[in-house]
Amino acid sequence: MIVLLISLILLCPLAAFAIFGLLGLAKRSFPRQDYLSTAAMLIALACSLLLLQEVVPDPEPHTVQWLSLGSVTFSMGFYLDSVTAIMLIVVTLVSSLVHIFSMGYMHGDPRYPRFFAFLSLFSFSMLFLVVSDNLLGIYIGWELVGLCSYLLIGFWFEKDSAADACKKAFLTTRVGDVGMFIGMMMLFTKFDTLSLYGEGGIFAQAAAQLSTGDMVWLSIAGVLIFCGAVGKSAQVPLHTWLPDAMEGPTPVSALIHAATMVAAGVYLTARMFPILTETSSLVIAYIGGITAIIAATIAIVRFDIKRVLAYSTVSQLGYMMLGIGVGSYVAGLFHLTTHAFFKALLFLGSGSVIHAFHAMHGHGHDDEHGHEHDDHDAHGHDHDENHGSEPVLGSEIPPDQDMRNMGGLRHKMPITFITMLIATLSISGVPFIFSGFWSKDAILAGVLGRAMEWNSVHHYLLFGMALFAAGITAFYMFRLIFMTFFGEPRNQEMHDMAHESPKSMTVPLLVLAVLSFPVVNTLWFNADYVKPPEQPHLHAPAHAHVSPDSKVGEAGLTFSLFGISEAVAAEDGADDTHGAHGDDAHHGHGPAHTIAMVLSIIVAGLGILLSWLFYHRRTLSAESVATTFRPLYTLFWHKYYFDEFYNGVLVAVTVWKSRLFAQFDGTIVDGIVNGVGTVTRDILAAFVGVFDNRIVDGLVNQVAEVTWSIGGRVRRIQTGAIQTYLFVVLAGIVLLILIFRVL
Amino acid sequence: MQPLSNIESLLYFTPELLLVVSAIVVILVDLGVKNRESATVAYLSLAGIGCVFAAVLLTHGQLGDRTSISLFLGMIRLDAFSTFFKVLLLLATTATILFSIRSEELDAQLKGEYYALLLAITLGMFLMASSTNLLMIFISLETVSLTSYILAGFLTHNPRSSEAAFKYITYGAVASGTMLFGLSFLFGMTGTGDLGQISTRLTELLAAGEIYPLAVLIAIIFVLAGVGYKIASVPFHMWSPDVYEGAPIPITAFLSVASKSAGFALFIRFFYSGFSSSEVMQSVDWTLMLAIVSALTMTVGNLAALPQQNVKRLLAYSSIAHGGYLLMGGVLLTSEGIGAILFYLVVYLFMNLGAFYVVVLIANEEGSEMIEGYRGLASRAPLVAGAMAIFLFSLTGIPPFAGFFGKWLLFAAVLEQGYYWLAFVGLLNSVVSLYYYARIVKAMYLEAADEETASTSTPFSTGTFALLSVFVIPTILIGFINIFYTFSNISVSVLPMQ
Amino acid sequence: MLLSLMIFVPLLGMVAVLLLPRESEELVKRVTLFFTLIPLALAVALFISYDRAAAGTQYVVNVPWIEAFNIQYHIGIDGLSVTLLLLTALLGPICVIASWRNIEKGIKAYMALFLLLETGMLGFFAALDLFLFYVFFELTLLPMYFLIGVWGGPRREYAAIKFFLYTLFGSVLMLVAMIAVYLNSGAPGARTFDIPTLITLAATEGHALNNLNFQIWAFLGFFIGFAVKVPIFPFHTWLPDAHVEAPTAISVILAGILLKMGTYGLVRVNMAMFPQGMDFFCNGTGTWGNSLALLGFINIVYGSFCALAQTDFKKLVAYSSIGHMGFVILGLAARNTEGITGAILQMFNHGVISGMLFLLVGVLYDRAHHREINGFGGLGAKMPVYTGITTLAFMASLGLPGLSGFVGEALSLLGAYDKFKMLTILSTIGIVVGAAYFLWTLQRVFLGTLNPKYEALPEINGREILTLAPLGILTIVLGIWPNFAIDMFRESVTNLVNVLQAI
Amino acid sequence: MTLQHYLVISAILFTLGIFAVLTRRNAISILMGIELILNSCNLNFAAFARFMTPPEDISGQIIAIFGIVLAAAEAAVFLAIILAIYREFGSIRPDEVDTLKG
Repeated sequence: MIVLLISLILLCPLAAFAIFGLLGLAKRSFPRQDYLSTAAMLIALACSLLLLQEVVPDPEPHTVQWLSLGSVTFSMGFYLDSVTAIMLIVVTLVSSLVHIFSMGYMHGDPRYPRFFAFLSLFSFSMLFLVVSDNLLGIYIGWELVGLCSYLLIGFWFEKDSAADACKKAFLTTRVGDVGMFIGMMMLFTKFDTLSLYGEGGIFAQAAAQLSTGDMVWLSIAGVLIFCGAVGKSAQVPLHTWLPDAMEGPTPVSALIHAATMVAAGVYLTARMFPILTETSSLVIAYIGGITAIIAATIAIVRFDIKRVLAYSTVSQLGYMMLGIGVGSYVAGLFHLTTHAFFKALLFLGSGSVIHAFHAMHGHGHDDEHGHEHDDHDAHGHDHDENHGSEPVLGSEIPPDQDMRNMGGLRHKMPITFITMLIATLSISGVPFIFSGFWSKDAILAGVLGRAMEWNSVHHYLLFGMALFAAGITAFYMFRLIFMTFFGEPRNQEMHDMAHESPKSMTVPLLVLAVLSFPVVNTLWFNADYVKPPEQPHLHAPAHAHVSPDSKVGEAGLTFSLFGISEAVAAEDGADDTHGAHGDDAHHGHGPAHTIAMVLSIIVAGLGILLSWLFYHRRTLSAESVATTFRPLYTLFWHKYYFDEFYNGVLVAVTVWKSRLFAQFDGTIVDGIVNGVGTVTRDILAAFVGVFDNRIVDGLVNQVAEVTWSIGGRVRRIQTGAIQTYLFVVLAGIVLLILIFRVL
Repeated sequence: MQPLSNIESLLYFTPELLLVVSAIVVILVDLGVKNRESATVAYLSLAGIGCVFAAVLLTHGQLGDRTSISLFLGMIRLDAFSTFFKVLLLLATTATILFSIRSEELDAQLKGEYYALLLAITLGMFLMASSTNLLMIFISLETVSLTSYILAGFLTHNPRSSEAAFKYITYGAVASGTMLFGLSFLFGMTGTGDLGQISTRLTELLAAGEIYPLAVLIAIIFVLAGVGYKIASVPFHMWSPDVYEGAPIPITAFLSVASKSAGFALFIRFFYSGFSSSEVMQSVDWTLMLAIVSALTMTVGNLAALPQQNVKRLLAYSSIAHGGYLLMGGVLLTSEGIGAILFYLVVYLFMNLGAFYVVVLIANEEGSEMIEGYRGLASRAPLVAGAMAIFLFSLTGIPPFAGFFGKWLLFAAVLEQGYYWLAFVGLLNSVVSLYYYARIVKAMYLEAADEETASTSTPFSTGTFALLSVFVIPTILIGFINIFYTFSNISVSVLPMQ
Repeated sequence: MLLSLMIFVPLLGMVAVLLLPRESEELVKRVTLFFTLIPLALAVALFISYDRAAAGTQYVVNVPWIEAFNIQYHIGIDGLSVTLLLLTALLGPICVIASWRNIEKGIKAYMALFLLLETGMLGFFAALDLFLFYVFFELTLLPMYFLIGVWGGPRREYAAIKFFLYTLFGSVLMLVAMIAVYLNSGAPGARTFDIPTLITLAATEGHALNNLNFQIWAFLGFFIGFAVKVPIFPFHTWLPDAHVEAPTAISVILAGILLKMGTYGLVRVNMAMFPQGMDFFCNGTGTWGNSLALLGFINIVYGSFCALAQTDFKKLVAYSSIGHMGFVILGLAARNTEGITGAILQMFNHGVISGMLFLLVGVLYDRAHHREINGFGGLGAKMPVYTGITTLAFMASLGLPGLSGFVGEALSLLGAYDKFKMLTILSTIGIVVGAAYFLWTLQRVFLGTLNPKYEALPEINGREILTLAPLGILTIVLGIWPNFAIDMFRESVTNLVNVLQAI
Repeated sequence: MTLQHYLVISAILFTLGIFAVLTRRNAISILMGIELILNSCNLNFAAFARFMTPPEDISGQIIAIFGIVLAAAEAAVFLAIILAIYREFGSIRPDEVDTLKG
């Protein structure tokens, strides 16, 4: 049953794509590719829901032999635990909604069928990644989603910015992937398998080697695998591709670059949870924390609605990483899920706004990518406000995405407004009734809990970072809402034309809005449903003031206050029945959670308040603040100069190096052969008695020319005078006699 | 076995006698032929050659189970070795006669003498291949030389031909004089003219310390001068490019194949029957000497060939280089080495004669021997161009052509004796040689012909293609046929070696 | 018999083509196609009927040929050769079809030479006698010389002679090594060229072939011969020239098959016959212990960076070949199951993928008459199908999982990492650079605004799709189900690994 | 007169012959040099036959006689060729006959 369902889930989208591909060879296309793809997704969604019941604790993977080399075998297979099941639902659900949304949004695009085919391929790859039980399968899905991302970002490839962005996305993630591959090689060399689960799987073997002491290599392997996640989940320092990826159609941004693919990194890290050591965990946590802050601060100063959301995504992904890094496995994944819904909602909402603005541009529904031709005078006056142009990629904000052209839209587009507001409240961590609050709070509590438990400076620092990022998140998200939906319309002409989007677009918004409430996320609150795996290689540091047997992997995140559930995190066997709250054994968690929750509510409130003051009431002037903190502002505005660094240094060096190599190839390598030839020639020339200083300078034909020139010298002895010949005979005879007399 | 007396020998001397008769008949008939354009004498010579060929085989059959018979009181010897060369030489002569019929550069007035001289030179070469006595060696060598001087200068009113003859005779006279001087010392030291006895006596005398090794060395080097001149090895090669270029093309072909083969026959007899005892080797390591000479010969030949524009001259240098390859086999005191030489000579006969035949054809058509004349040949005459390409690649030594198998035998023999450096030099030379052979191929295939030549070209006759195929087919197939290996091995096995 | 038939049918075809009148070009093409389809059918038959569970050679024909030297006409196939035979037989008709329209002069001679070339290649992969092996190896040289030299681009003469000289240089060294092996194989009269016998002898304790010193030198001789073919740095400079100048179909053969002849030779001769020599160069210790892996690494990184700098589409693909063959070398240097399997798979896959790439370059060249990458732009809108296929080929070539290129590359690296950690990690630079140059090319040619010069560029036509489709499908099938190919040579590899580990 | 005397004389003759061949600027002189060389050989053979072999063995003398005959034939051919050269080049200076070279 499981196998059948999973196969269905995978095959339906694949079939949708395959039909497109095969017909494409015949230069045709299926008349309703959109229906085909959407139907495939809906079937997959239904199957995913059915699968929920099939989940059992500690499942065995279902594998088939994929590649057998005699001594070594690589299998492919499915592994279905609760996390997989939830991920399946998230992916299929968001994907289905995005499909439906796209039917409205992409309507009339000349490459409309291709768009759906690519979406199908993406869905297949993502689902494949999710259900794989082994690193090789994950890697395959991993690269395939990368490909889809490449294809979809570059969907409107006529735009140079899109063409640049898709290449950048692929290459940047590829850098991370190579790290992941090296990590895989390390694991394979050690364990002779790439399967994660089951007997003989990496986890089982790694657990068995617990006692072998030095696990430095395991830390390195863990960090290397995490590199893949850094690339794909756009963590610092490989985050720069994600904002540029917004060049793709907005539904793509929602599905791939917000909800699912970028979360794959988090998923992978979570999957590798059992082999994370304290070093690798700490690296992950720090990368996550730093990313959360950097991305959030950059988001504050963006004006492009999609870029704001993009940086917000990066920041939230950092959050999830941080959660996993501090051992809050469940919290991290929980945030992944909630984020998938509300971020997809935000993106689709922004898509709806863009779509609305779009219509008035007279391009009609059919031609979003037409904005490459858009009038540039709009930007002209923008630049004054911008304090200099935005560097490198995406330097021109399309007017229909520029928040400075928006304002007061809440009346024009009520559904979009309401749904986006719900999502914003959720992401900002407005307490209790929004799912985002719970998941973010769980992470914060997890960090603080670990800090208190281990008494670790690192973790206190991380908690500070997380809290700071939470505040900023609330600030810039409300900035977005205020600038877009409140106040006076800043561009009256555009405002007049704006309208609410068609049903195919609003329905998915509404569905997603519903999903942003905690009620629908109850699975996460069932302590038995999602259990963090053990981390045998993670040891509490010596100065930790908890009993050594305390399982840090379960850094307790209780929700005792409202009794929604026992715990997000599972307990170890003995404590399962009690739940965590109020349990003495977990005394550290209760307070940690309370403190975290209170603090997070405070910072979120502060953020919203400031935002209100700046962008709604306008009591405070963003411009004056910007002037006051000019250096900081510039830093944020230039996105910490990552792109400048990469373009100016890394790319330039690579290109330079390649030129050098090519030059080397043309001159030196051919030249070495030449050099040998030259030496030979000189010796021979001496022997022949004819010296010629002229050096044959042909670059490539060297050997031939040199040999040729020797030939020329040899033939010069052939003077044509018979007595010379006879002299050579005589000399030859004498020489031969001399040689053999001496010998 | 006792050498046969003069009268008894005549029975086994039929081929040579037939050659003499043919030559005389050709001259006589020529006197009576009215039409100077007709090829009657040529066909008559061919008929004569045919008879000689039959006689050679029959005479060889008379050997029965004897490995060899000494004739004329030990002057010459009849054995498989000599029969091998006789067959080879007859093939070369036949080809040369056929080329001559087709060549337009030969003067019609002198055809009678021309063919008679060809038959005479063949006789001389027969004797070279079978001599076992200093006197006979000298006489046969001079017969061949004198005749070839005349043949090289056969084109009256052609300064190049005269110059070739002049250089040839000057060079040849000095070389053979030098050789004769060396022979006189050999005779003096051993008191005999018979090669077998010379070997025995030298061994005894050296063992007894009665003669200076230096004297033996000088004698050997002087002999080498004469033999080396015949096979055009460095440093006795310098006549050959000039003579080859100046001589009529059929004669060049003949010299490059037959003369070289006969030279090698003499060389092998001389050195293997005369100087191969261990005592001689100890005092004079002539194999090392030959190895050096061989390496130099192929290198000089190949390098000098590189810049040549005249195909005939290019092939002359190539011929020198091939002499170098062949000498590699002579460096070794093994039957494999000699067998390899013999085999290579067969291969060389076909591919080199084939190449020269194409030169004849192009010279007829273009009136030029320059590489430019070969431009676009592939489109004008694809079959001729294809044949030429096959000959050239075979000369380079690229499988599956016979040249490769020949080289392979030589290199295998050399490597077996541990002369790695020599094999290496030889192989590098093969690579170099590709370059100049490929220049001709390039001209034929990769370059377009001038408009003028393309339009004026005349189609080649069926006879031409038939004759070409006579060379092409063996060039492709010899390597794959066992009998040739066997034949050359049997020929070697009869040589008295110490 | 089946095997012999397969090898010599193209030769028969050559004779047939030569007998046809020069004017009937269509007939010549059809006849050629027919004579290349027969080997394909036979190859498929062999592929199907090959006993995958058996380790030894199958379909053996062994008849004396040149008895004087104990040379035999000994052919047979094991898993490795049957895979490459299939590749060769597959590329044959594809190349004939690809040459259908764009060979303007001398089509008859072209087709005849092509058929000769095919015989040479097929024979090479089936030969089990060292001498025969060498003869077939060289047999490919001549047709190739003419095919590049006569039908090539503007600098064809230079490219052809360079190719010829380089290869001949390598093969004469190989000849020396071959003779040395022959001479050391036994007492006079008992010598042999038989590859299986030689392998056994080389593994026999105390035999002259078993001597380490001998093995090292013989290894080197053969290695240089094959290295020129592969090509391994620094013997590679013939390749970009030859590829750029050769007509499309010949580039396909050059990259698809001829390069494989080098690596096949390394496996068949160097590894199997000289395991000790191999050990000397890749045991990871001593001055020379890393040399083979180092060469692989240099090939990968060097080839990739050189490719990055190219602006000629075809040259880029040519350099990418150098990079990809580096993975093969690296995998072979690992001498373990993963590495060797990966290397063999990479050989096959590279044949398929580079074949596609060259065909694709040809399609573009036929239309635009230049190959300057920067001279295009935005073709994606004009030629969607062509763009799709190109993307597929590029993705396969840059090692995208799910397509065949990945499996070979990954296995090679996995195997190599076990032995050469640092070099393997450094080699992964090649993966990133590989992605970089392909994506950059994709962007410059297909993405962005359409170059107005190419408004009227026609889409890829049916005939061209016909040449590409089989390769594309293979790329996908092998990416998803690599066992399809691995099944063929698993036992052979196991055998080889046993030989390599026995020392 | 011992063998040595003959040998010395023949060696002198040989050397003179070589010298003439190498240095003379006239084809006829070169021919004379060649004759010297050949005659030195004949002298050698005769001397060796006289001193080194039994009196009844006259093979050395026979070789010498053949040598004389061949030298005569060679001279005849040489002169004929010199005539041809003179006809074509208008000179019999060997250094002027050098159109074939390189």
